[in-house]
Order: sequence, then structure tokens, then C-alpha cells
Amino acid sequence: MSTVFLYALVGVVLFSLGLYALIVHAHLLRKILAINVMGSGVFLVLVALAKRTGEDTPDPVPHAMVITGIVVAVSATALALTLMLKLTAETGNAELPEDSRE
Amino acid sequence: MQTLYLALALFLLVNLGAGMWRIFRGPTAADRMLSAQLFGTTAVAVLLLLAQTKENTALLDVALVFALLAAVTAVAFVRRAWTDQEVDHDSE
Amino acid sequence: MNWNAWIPLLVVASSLLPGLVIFSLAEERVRLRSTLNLAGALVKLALVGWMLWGVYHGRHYETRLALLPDLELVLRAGPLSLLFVTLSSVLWLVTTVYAIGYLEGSPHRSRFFGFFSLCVSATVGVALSGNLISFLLFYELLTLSTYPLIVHRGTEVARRAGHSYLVYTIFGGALLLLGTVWLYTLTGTLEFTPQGFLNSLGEEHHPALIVIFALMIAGLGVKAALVPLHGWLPQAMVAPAPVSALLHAVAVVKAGVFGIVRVVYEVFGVSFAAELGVTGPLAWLAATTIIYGSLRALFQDDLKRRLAFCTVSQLSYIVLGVAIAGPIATIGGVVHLVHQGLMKIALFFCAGNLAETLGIHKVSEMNGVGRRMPWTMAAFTIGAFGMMGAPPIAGFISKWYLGLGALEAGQEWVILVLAGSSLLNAAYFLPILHRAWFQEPPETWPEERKFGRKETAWALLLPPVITALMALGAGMLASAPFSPLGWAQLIAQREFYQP
Amino acid sequence: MIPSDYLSVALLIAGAIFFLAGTLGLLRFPDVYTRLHALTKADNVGLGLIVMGLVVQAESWAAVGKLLLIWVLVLLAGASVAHLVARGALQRGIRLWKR
Amino acid sequence: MLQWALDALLGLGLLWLAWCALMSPNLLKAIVLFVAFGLLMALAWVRLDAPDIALAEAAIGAGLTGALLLAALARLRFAYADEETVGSPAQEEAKVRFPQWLPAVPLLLVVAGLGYVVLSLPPYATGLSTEVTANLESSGVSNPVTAVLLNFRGYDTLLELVVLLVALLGVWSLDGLALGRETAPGPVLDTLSRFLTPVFILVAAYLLWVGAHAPGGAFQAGSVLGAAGVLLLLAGWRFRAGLTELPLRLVLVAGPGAFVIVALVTMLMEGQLLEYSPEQASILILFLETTATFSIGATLAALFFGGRPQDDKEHT
Amino acid sequence: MGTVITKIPWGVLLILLPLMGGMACFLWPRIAKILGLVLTFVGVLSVVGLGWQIMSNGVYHHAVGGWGAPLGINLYADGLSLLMLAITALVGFGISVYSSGYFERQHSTRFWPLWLLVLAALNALFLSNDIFNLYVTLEVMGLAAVALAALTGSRDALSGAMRYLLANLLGSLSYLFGVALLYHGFGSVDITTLAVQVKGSPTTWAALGLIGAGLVLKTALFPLHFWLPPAHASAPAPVSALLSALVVKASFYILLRLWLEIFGPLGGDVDTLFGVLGAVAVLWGSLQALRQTRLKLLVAYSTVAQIGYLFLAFPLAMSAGVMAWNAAVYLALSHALAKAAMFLATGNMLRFGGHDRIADLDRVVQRLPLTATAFALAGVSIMGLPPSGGFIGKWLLLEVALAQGQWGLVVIIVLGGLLAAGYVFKVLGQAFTQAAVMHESRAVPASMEWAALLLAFGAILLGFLATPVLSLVGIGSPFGAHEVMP
Repeated sequence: MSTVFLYALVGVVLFSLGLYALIVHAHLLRKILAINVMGSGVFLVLVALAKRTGEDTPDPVPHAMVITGIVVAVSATALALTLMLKLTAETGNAELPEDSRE
Repeated sequence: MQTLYLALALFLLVNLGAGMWRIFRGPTAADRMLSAQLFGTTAVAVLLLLAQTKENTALLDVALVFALLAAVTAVAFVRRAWTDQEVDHDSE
Repeated sequence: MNWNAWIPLLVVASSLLPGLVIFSLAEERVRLRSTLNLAGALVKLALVGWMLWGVYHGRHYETRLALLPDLELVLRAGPLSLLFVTLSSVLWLVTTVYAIGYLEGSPHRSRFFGFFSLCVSATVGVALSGNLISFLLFYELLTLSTYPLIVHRGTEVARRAGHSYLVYTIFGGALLLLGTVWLYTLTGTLEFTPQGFLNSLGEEHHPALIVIFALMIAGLGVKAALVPLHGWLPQAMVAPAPVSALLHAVAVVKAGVFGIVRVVYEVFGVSFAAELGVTGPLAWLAATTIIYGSLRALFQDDLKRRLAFCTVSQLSYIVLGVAIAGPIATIGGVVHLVHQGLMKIALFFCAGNLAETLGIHKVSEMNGVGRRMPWTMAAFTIGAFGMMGAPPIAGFISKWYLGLGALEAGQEWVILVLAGSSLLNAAYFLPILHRAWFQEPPETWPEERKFGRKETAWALLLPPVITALMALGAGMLASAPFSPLGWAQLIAQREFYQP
Repeated sequence: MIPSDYLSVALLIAGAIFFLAGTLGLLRFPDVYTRLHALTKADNVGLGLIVMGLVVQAESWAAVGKLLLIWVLVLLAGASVAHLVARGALQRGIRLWKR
Repeated sequence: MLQWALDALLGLGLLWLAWCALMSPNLLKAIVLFVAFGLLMALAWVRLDAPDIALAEAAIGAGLTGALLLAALARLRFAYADEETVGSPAQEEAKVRFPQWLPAVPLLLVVAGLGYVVLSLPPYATGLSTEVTANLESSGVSNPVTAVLLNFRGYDTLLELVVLLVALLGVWSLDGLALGRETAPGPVLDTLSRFLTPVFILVAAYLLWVGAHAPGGAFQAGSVLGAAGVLLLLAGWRFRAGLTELPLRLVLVAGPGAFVIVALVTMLMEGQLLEYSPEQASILILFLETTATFSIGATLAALFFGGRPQDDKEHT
Repeated sequence: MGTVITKIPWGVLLILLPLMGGMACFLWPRIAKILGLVLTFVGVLSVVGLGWQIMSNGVYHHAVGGWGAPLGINLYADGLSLLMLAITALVGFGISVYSSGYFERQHSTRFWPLWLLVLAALNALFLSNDIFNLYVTLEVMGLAAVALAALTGSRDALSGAMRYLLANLLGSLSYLFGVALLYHGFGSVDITTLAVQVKGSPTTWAALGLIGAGLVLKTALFPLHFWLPPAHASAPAPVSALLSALVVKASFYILLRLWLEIFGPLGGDVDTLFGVLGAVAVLWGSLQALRQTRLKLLVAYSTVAQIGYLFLAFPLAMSAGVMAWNAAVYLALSHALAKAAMFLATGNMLRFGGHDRIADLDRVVQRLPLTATAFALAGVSIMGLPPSGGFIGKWLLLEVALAQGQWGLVVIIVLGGLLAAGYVFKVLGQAFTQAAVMHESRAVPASMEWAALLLAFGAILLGFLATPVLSLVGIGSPFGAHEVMP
């Protein structure tokens, strides 16, 4: 098994780990971390598989996509953190209220 | 030479794994931060070695950015995240 | 530019547009509102008269608008549509006059008259629909525009009545929709055609067609108040009297019955329906409704409720006439569509007058009311005798043809039903008349309003008298060229004798 | 291997040893202040030695400059952070380890 | 063999760090572990021959995200009425709503399925690299990643700058946040920031310049600039009030704004959106990258700062 | 005249104008409102222009950067995209008019830039022919939508927005993973190229699973709808309208587009799954809506139900093709208009009465006749009663279901309509009571009432426009060419 697939598999597992943490954790900061880990997993898959060109230089297109993805991720993280802080300030609790249905 | 660089990189990585223990162990937030700092420095060293193996001077830039930003996280910690509450936990 | 293609649409628009304007009028613009209403009604009547004349001379009036790529919105003036259109546009004019008098000074009149106009537009649309999808469209529009009228008073009782009305009619509408779409997937057309358009379908579709027939009759039966789908009708009596009159005589129930007529004659075709074996059960259902409605009417003290159950019963005469599946019974059924409307609207106007002028709501309060309000009660008496089927009033003509038709079709049991129902009619109308004319009036009426030397306001008095006279006239002049009977014969002819 | 390679190897290995020492110190020393001491050894000397080892190998002056800059930056960050952490720890009343 | 061991160790280290970061009962520990995870990710990018991403990750993933998370944690504690509730293990266990293994079962299936799919992909595939190489000449730059980012798929990059702006608008529309407690900067930090800021700027300029032919570019440069802003903010620096109004907003939209204008102009001249003529491509890309760098830097720093600057002034 | 109109690149303007507008609103908050109104109106004109172009020249292509697929990004618009753009422009203009009266001072300066950027993202999304580009547009739209949902900063709004954000991010990542697999499996992210290249393989199925799951989550199909009611119910009224009418449709559009071009032809049972979930959504959403005591939640759950209808087309399309998709598109369009009107009307009632408790609305509804009419007309379309766009959609759907003998779906479609009538009249029944106003009421600007009313009229009018609309959607035959509309 080449390193390409090693890293791609690591990416798959990271994605799933993040998903698992996203589901089981109630604390929002942890959910945000989980989303970030999931993102890293996807990026890893994208970039690892780009190395399959058979030459020294990997396919640059996924690299550009991942850079885009990283910027999107940091933007989303910043927004999510601010929302979390505002919510905590309102409710005194950094978790989502169980269900706001009446 | 290549082998040496790689071996050293590997060694530093293992070293890093050992240092991780302090992040878990704590006991104070400061300890955790210190090990993260060591982590950063080691990563710079590993990067430098990897740059040498790949003979890609661009990787030096990565190390440079690492080195620059190592301070930012640590400062953010000291200035923001470090709260007073841990006074009593520091007993070993 | 072919003007004839736009007249059916104009007939619908002649009440729709005034209605929309009326919605936006301020409450106090009484005169403008009344003018709009009456102008709309008159224009409509004129247009309908024009079409009547034209159709009689073989002209063709048809509006077609694309609705779906292969389905059109069709408004067409045929004999059957004109029968119903004429009835509703004449009665709308009368009812409008009555409503203007009846609602004087009460709140939310703009809203009321707006929906009132919408309701009539929908009814006219139902009448003129040239295919099932147009019919369905106006049928649902009718549901939606009547609901605000039923709950108009805004009381808890009214709200419950409206709720019950909606539950019944929306459900019925869904069944009708289902039947219609299903039919469309089988045939690819929905155009009303004399003698139906299903003959060409193979045997293998017959079970499906029976189910479709059941779905459609169930859907239409809600509005036609066929037992057991009649529950909403007596409840809806909480609405103001003009609304009741409209519901019972012109719009809602008639739309249901008219739909049944259309489905049997122009979708399935009478002979095809008989071949499918669906007319027999329909006749039995109608017979049951006739007897059941009459029996229930017998035990109501509330005047409007008694009239409501009377409606349940009388409507099924029409269904019965259709279901017997013979030409003469058809004439009886179709002509009753008009006759019942005229008589019943007179009766409801009278009931409204009693409530509005004297505060009388119950049969037991009607002692001697004939002396206080002779004109009103005279109209009532004509209506009541008509319902019983006494000659020479319109009801007699209907029953006569129904009976003849039943004999012709070899369904003698129908005579029994008719006789029984006439007896029952007498049993619940004669005591009222007896009370009104031959009992001593009480010292004071429950809630009397004075109108000078008249027994009540002109706007309230004229409509019942006029409609009662029309009922009388329809019976006495039945053989005249433009009489309802004449049209009914024309229709029956097209259904049974034309190739 | 040319002579400069030997020098480089020696420097690199020495650097790695300092890193090991730093890690051990981080793990074994009893309190924040002593651990700080260990850490800064790894930072300053360990990385310094590795940088020197690589400078010997470097192919251009630009690379040398970058390597040195990296070292200086890490030194600076390490020193400042060590200072800040120590000061913070003192301010927060974390006690010094006494035998 | 050594290569393999290094990759395996990195991969396992990534998984282990991620697991520990996600499952640690202590929030601070989780964040520190996450920062460490980011560092290892950067090493992984290097191993995967993706130095551009390694640079971005080093600046954004490991540096700025870490600072953001730490600052958020600080504010979170400030927002809590009861500080004890932050990440204490007892609390954490009480909050688990269902058996923790329950989602693990389907997720293991997901891992197995996706793993199988990844392994089923052909071991060699060129993707679009041949097309990129073929058109690199006329793209105006020689670094293929920059060529993709600013020329071949420049439209994506334009929208990506908008994402940043949207995030900032979102953060600002939520009002300023309480800063949490902050100790006085002290002379060391002051000196450090004074010394480092020019270096940051130099490095950013260098990365921007070098991006045309080597790893680097607007995002990396912008993040370094943003990090400089963060450091200055941490050191207690604040802009003059006048600068936080229109001038700041102008800097923030300069990147996407310039991009849109270039898009319009190129469309008028060449017929297609963002179609550069080969002669002007390199200068246009440099222009776009420069404005983008400023915007990215300012936006990242502003995101770290939290609320709208003038709002914050009212709070303190 | 005609040549001038066909020469202007309307498609590109649809993206760039709101983009620039958003930035300008951010720079100069004072002119934000005017600029927003003008630009959304220009948006309507641009769609007309684009429609003109498409009708005279056929489908719209634009190779961004001049590279063309697969290296560059292609913009593409056929009848389907055109209709989505048109409904976006119309609803968008309605929302703008409404918002100009709704938001005050601070909220206004925050609303306009985000709103224009959402609009730009929506237009970019409907015009894109590149699955990675779609990811970026999804993110712009998603983040801006979240920020708008949280605009009031109330506790409910914040928690709703947070849930929404997490669902959004999860959906995006799942989608991106699918994109990664497709790219590495078939070497392109251009939809047209992929349509040729993609073969049935584990990669394709995994990509379908990931992309499908991500988009279904964003579209809020049962059981992944959990985030929608709190987010849509707690946002400001125009934002709720935007979310329910347009944003949810955007992810549905991508799903539809990818299904049509890439995944659908490969067969498989996913369509059945979509159908079952759609059916459950119709019932569950409607029942939940009936149970609600607060109006906004009722309307939000109604969205859950109506989204279910869209997915009923998938199993039917297997053999019915064009007809089933036409039904889905029609339902989507009329739902967009009707639901926007409904949320705007709800906003009026909320503002007038200060609350949205259904039981106490009698004092509100009857005082706002225009709003009540808007709600009623929108309700007619939602119920699927004639004459309305909703009716046409349901008619087509029923026709297909009956023709295929899918009795289960027939029952669901009819039952869903009945339940919808239940919850719509639960509100409208309040309009006719005679209660007096008990408390302080707040005036509702005419622009807000008319915006709701006109959108509702649009939903009704759509019932009469089936022939032109369905012939428009056929341009470029997005649903395959095996059945040509007469």
C-alpha cells in the first residue's frame, strides 16, 4: 500500500471520527472542533489522492481546492465560535437547548 | 545523508509523541501550553529536515511561517485563555 | 375577434370583478357597494339572457384558456349549463336585494358582499364549466368563498359550523380530485360530452370506472348533502339568512347536485352508467336520503333546521331523477333543479323575515304570524305547497315527471318513495301553516322591529314574494317555450335521442 | 561523504539529543518553572544545532539567511513565551517547587 | 522503509491526536491538542508534496484557528456564570444523551465503506494535471497552484473571498462580545510585537511575491498578515477610531472588490468573465493577490477581534 | 432592441451586481436600502433579459476565464436554471420591498449586505455547472443565511442559527467528500464532463451517498429536518421567507441537477428511498404543523411537509420522466412564492400583535385584511386547491402516480393536502371572530402587507401559467428529451 492510500485512509477515519464526535458531544466548542477535524479528513483525502500522477509533481487542482476549503473552514469556525459565545451569554450554557419546540 | 535526515525526523517525531504526555498530564494549563510550544519547535526542526530530504527550499518558508506563528498561539493563551482557577491544582 | 368566445368568461367576471372591488371598499360606502352589486347582477342577467337567446338559435359560446399543456379551462354555454346559470343569476339578483336589506347596519359588510360575489362567480363557473378540471376549479373556489360566509357572524357556533363545513367539503374535494385525475390518466380527456366519453374504454377498465364513479359521487355528494354526507348542512344554518338561501337554493348544494348530473350524463353517459350498474345504488342512496331527510325534518322545532332537512330530502329528487336513467325521469330531475331552487329560496327568505322582523326562530313561536305578516306567509305557503307537490305549483311538475319516468323505467318502487315523501312533507309543513294562519297570535313577539305600516322592509318583502310567484309561474306556465320544463326537455332530448 | 557532512551529522545528532533532553525534562521536572528551563534548552540549543547542521549543507545564501531567521524567530518566541508563562504563573500564584 | 515509517507514524499521530482532542474531558486540553493536530497536519501536507497547503495550514490551521479557539474559550469562561462547569468531567458524562457506542456502529460501517472505495480507486490518475501543465505558459504564473487559484479557477477564489467577507459580516452582525479578562501586556510582549510586526510584514510580502513561481500566494501572505494583526491585538494595540470606520471597511472589501472589478473589465475586453490576456495575466494576478492579501489579513484579524470595532469601544 | 438585449451578458450580471451591491451596502450603510431595492429590481430585469437570450439562442454557456471545462469553470443555464433564477428574482424583490419596511436602523445596516450576498450566491448556484464551484456557492449562501437567521440576537434565534450552521457545515463537508471522490474517480468537476465519464462503480455510489446525504440534510428532508423548524421559526420574517422559499430550494436544485445529469441514469434504488422519506416527511411535517401552537413554527413545519412532496417525484420519474420532474419543479416554484408570502404575512401578524400564539391571533388577523388575504391565498397554493400553482403541481404528481398505479403515493399526496388544509384553516378560522383588540398594536407599513399579498397572488397566478412555464422548463431539455412538450 502506497503512502497515497495510507493518508487517504487516515482522511477517511478522521472524517468519521469527527462525525462521531459531532454526534455524541453536546458542547458546542467540541462540535466545532469536530467539524474542523472532519474538514481536515476531507482535505487529506483530496490531496493524498492527488499524488497519483506517477510523477514528482502532484495534481495542483485539488491543492487549490483545499486552500479554498481551508479558508472556508476558518471563516465558518469564526462565525460558529461567535454564535456559540452569544448563545452562551444568552443561555448561560454552551450547549444547544434540547428542543425549542413548544 | 537522506537516511540520516529521515531517521532524525522520525526520531524527533517519536520524541514529540513522548512530549505529548505532558499535554495530557497537565497539571496546569501552563504545562500544556509549554508542551505545545515544544511541539511547535520540534515541528520546525522536522520541517527543516524534511526540506533537506525533498531538496525543496519552499519548505523552509513553511518552517518560517511556523516559527513566526509559534508565538501567536502561545501569546493568545497567556493573554486570553489562561484563567486563575488552577491555583490549587498545581500540586504534584 | 370573436366576441362569442368571451361571453362565458364575461358572465363569470361580471360578479368576480365587482366582488374584488367591493373587498377594498370602506365599510360606510353603502351606496357604491349596493350599486356595484346590483349592476353586476344586472349585467350578468343581461349576458345570460343574450346567451339563452343565442343557444336557442343554435349559436355556440365557448371560452378556452390553457391551464396545463393538454388541459384547458373551458367555459361553455350548453342547455344544461344555461339552465343552472339562469337560475343562479336570477336568484343572485334577488338575493342581493334581500341581503342589502337584511344586513343593513351590521359589521363587515364589505367582506360579506365580496365573498358573496365570489361565491356567485364560482357558482356560475361551475355551471358553465365545459370539462371536469374547470368544474373542479370552480367547485373548490366555491368551497373557499362560502366558508367566510358561513363563519361570518364570528360566534363560536359559527366557527364550529364553518369548521364542520370545511372538513366535509375539503375531504369531498379531495375525493373528486382523485377521481378526476384518475379518469384523466385513463382517457386523456375530461371534456363534458353528451352521452359521456367513456364508452370506448375496454372492459378491463370497468372496475376502475366503478371506483371512480364512487369517488366522484362521494366527492359531489358532500355538497349535494347525500346521506350520510349531509352533516354540515343543518349546522351551517347559523349563517345569515341570505347565505342560507344561497347555500340551499343556488350555490353550494346545487353545485353538488349539478355535478352529479354532469358526471352521470356527460362524463359517464346515462346508458353507460346503467351498463356499469352504478345507477341502481345511486337511486337507492337518493331514495334513502329523501326519506331520511323528511323524517328528520319532522322533528325539528327550529324553523331553519326544519327547512335544512327539507333541502336534504328535496335535493335527492334530482339525484333520483338522474339515477332512474330514463328520459322522462331526467326531465323531472333536471327541472327540479330549478323548481326546488325557486321554492326553497322563497321559504328561506320568509324564515329570514320572521327572524329579522319578529325574532321568530322556532316553529312553536309561529302562532298567528300570518296575521302579522300576511305577504310573507303567503309566499311561505306557496313554497310549502310546492314542496309537497301540490298542483299547480312548480314542485308538482317535478314529481309528476319523476313518477312517470320511474314507471317508464319499470322502477315502481320509486312511486312509493315519492308518495311517502310527499306525505312526510305535508306532515312537517301543514302544522306550520296551520299555526301561522289559524292560531291566535301572542301578545308580544320575541323581538319585534317596526317598519311603519308595512309588515317589513321592502328589500326583505319583495324577494320572497317574487320568488314564490316565480315558483307558481314555473308550474303554471310549464309548457311555455322558455320555461324550465322546456329546457329540461331539450336536455333530455340531447342525452337520449341525439346520435 | 565529504568533511562538511561529518560536521553536519554531528551537529544534527547533537541537536536531536538536546530535543530528547528537553522532552525528558518536560516530562520529569517537577514544576512549571523547571520545565520551562528544560523546554528552552530544546528550543534554543536543539534547534540551533540543527539549523547549524543544515547551514553547513545549504546551497545558497538565501537559504542560510532563512535558516538563521527561523532560528532567531523561534528563539525570540521561545524566550518571550517562557517569560510570559513564568510571569503569568507567578501572578497566578503557582508555587515554586521546593525539595 | 524509513519514509514509510515516517508516514505511518504521522498518520497514526494524526488519528491519535484527533481522537484525544475530540474526546478530552478538558476543553483547554482539547484545544491544545487540536493545535498540535494542526501542526502535524502541516507536516502531512509536506509529506504529500503540497507545500502551498502546508503554508496555509501552518498559518491558518495551526496558528489562527488555535488563537481563535483559545480566545473563544476565554470568552466562554467569562460568559459562564459558574466557571466550574467548563469541561469538568462529571458534567460531561451527564450530558451524554444516548449510549456513546450507538453511533459508532454505523460509523464503523461508513469507515469500512469509504475505505474500500478509496482503495478501489486506480493507483494512477493524472486528474487535470496535464491540462494545467499544458496551459501553465499562458496563465501568467509558473506555480501551478497559484495558476489554478487565480486563473483557471479564479471564479472560485472570488467567491471564496466573499465567504470570508460573509463570515465577518456575520460576526459583526452579532454585536461585540465581552473580551474576557485580559492582563496588562507588559514590556516583553510589547517589545516582541514591535520587533515581530515588521518581520511578519516582510514575510507576507515575500510569500506574496514568491507565490507566482513557488509555493506561497495571497492566502498564505494574507494569513501571515492576519497573524500579525492578531499579535498586535493581543499586545493591546488598537487602531484609532477614525480608521475603524470606512478605511477599515475599504480594506476589508478590497480583495473581493478588486476581483469583481477585474472580472467585469476582463469581460468587457475579452468577452469572458476573468479572461486575462496572456500578456497582462501576470500583472493582473499580482494585483489581485495584493489586494486579496490585505483583505484576508484584515478580515482574519477582525474575525479574531470579534465584534465590530466601534461597538467594542462602547463596551469598554 | 433585440440585439442589444441579447448582447448584454445577463447571466454574469446576475452574479456580479448583487455581489458588488452587497459590498457597497457594507461600505456605505446609508444607501443600503435604496441600493438593495434597486438591485433586486434590476435582478428581475436581468432574469427577463437572460430569459430572452435563452429563448432566442438556446441554453446559456459562459466559460469563466475563457478556459472551458474541465480546466476552468463553466456557467450554464437551461430552462430549469432559468426558472429557479426567475423565482429567486421575484421572491427576492418581494423580500426586499418587505424588508425596506421591516428592518430598522442597526438591523437594516446589517441585513442588506448579507441579503445581497445571499442573492448573489443563489444566482451563482443556479448558474453553475461545476460541482466544486457549487460547494463554494453553497458555503457563501449557507454562512450568510446563518448570519441572517441570527440577526435579532434573541435566544431562540441564536440557538436556531447555531443548529442551522452545524447542519449546514456537516452537509457541506459531506458534499465536499463526494466531490473529492468524483474528482479522483473521474478526473473532473464539470457536470457535463462528469455526465459522460461517470460509470457505476463503488466510487460513484459512495459519492452519491455522500453528496445525497449532504444535500438532503441541507434540504431538510425527513429525518434530517430537525434543524429547520427552529431556524426558520426564530429568524426575522423576511429571512424566514428567504430560507424557506429559496435557500432550501437551492440544495434541492443541486440534488435534482446532479441526479438528472450524473446519478439518475445509473439506476439504483435511491429514488425509492427518496420517495419513502418524502412520503414520511409529508405526513410528519403536516402533523407537526397541526400540533403547533405558534404560527411561525406551524409555517416552518409546513415547509418540512412541502419539501417531502418534492422528493415524491424521484421514484415516479423512473418511468414517467419529464412529467414527474415537471411536477416537482412546479411544486418547488409555487412553494417558493406561497411560503415566502406566508412567512411575510406571519411577520406582519407578529409585528401587529406582538406575538404569534395561534390561539390569540383572532385579535390580529381580522385587523389586517390584506395580510390575512395573503396568508389565505398562499394557503390555497400550499393546500393544492385550484386555482393555484400548488394545484398544478399536485395535479401533475397525482396524474403520474395514478398512471403508474402507485397507490401509496396517491394516498400520501391527497392526505398531505387535507392535512395542509387543516393547519391553514387553523389559522384562517381566527380571521372571522369578533374579538376586540386587547393590547397595544404596532402599525404595519403598507409595503410589508403588499409584498406578502403580491407574492401570494403570484402563487395563485402560477396556476394559470402552466403552459408557458412548462415550455420554458423544457429549454435544453434538462429532464431528458424522450418526451417533448407540445
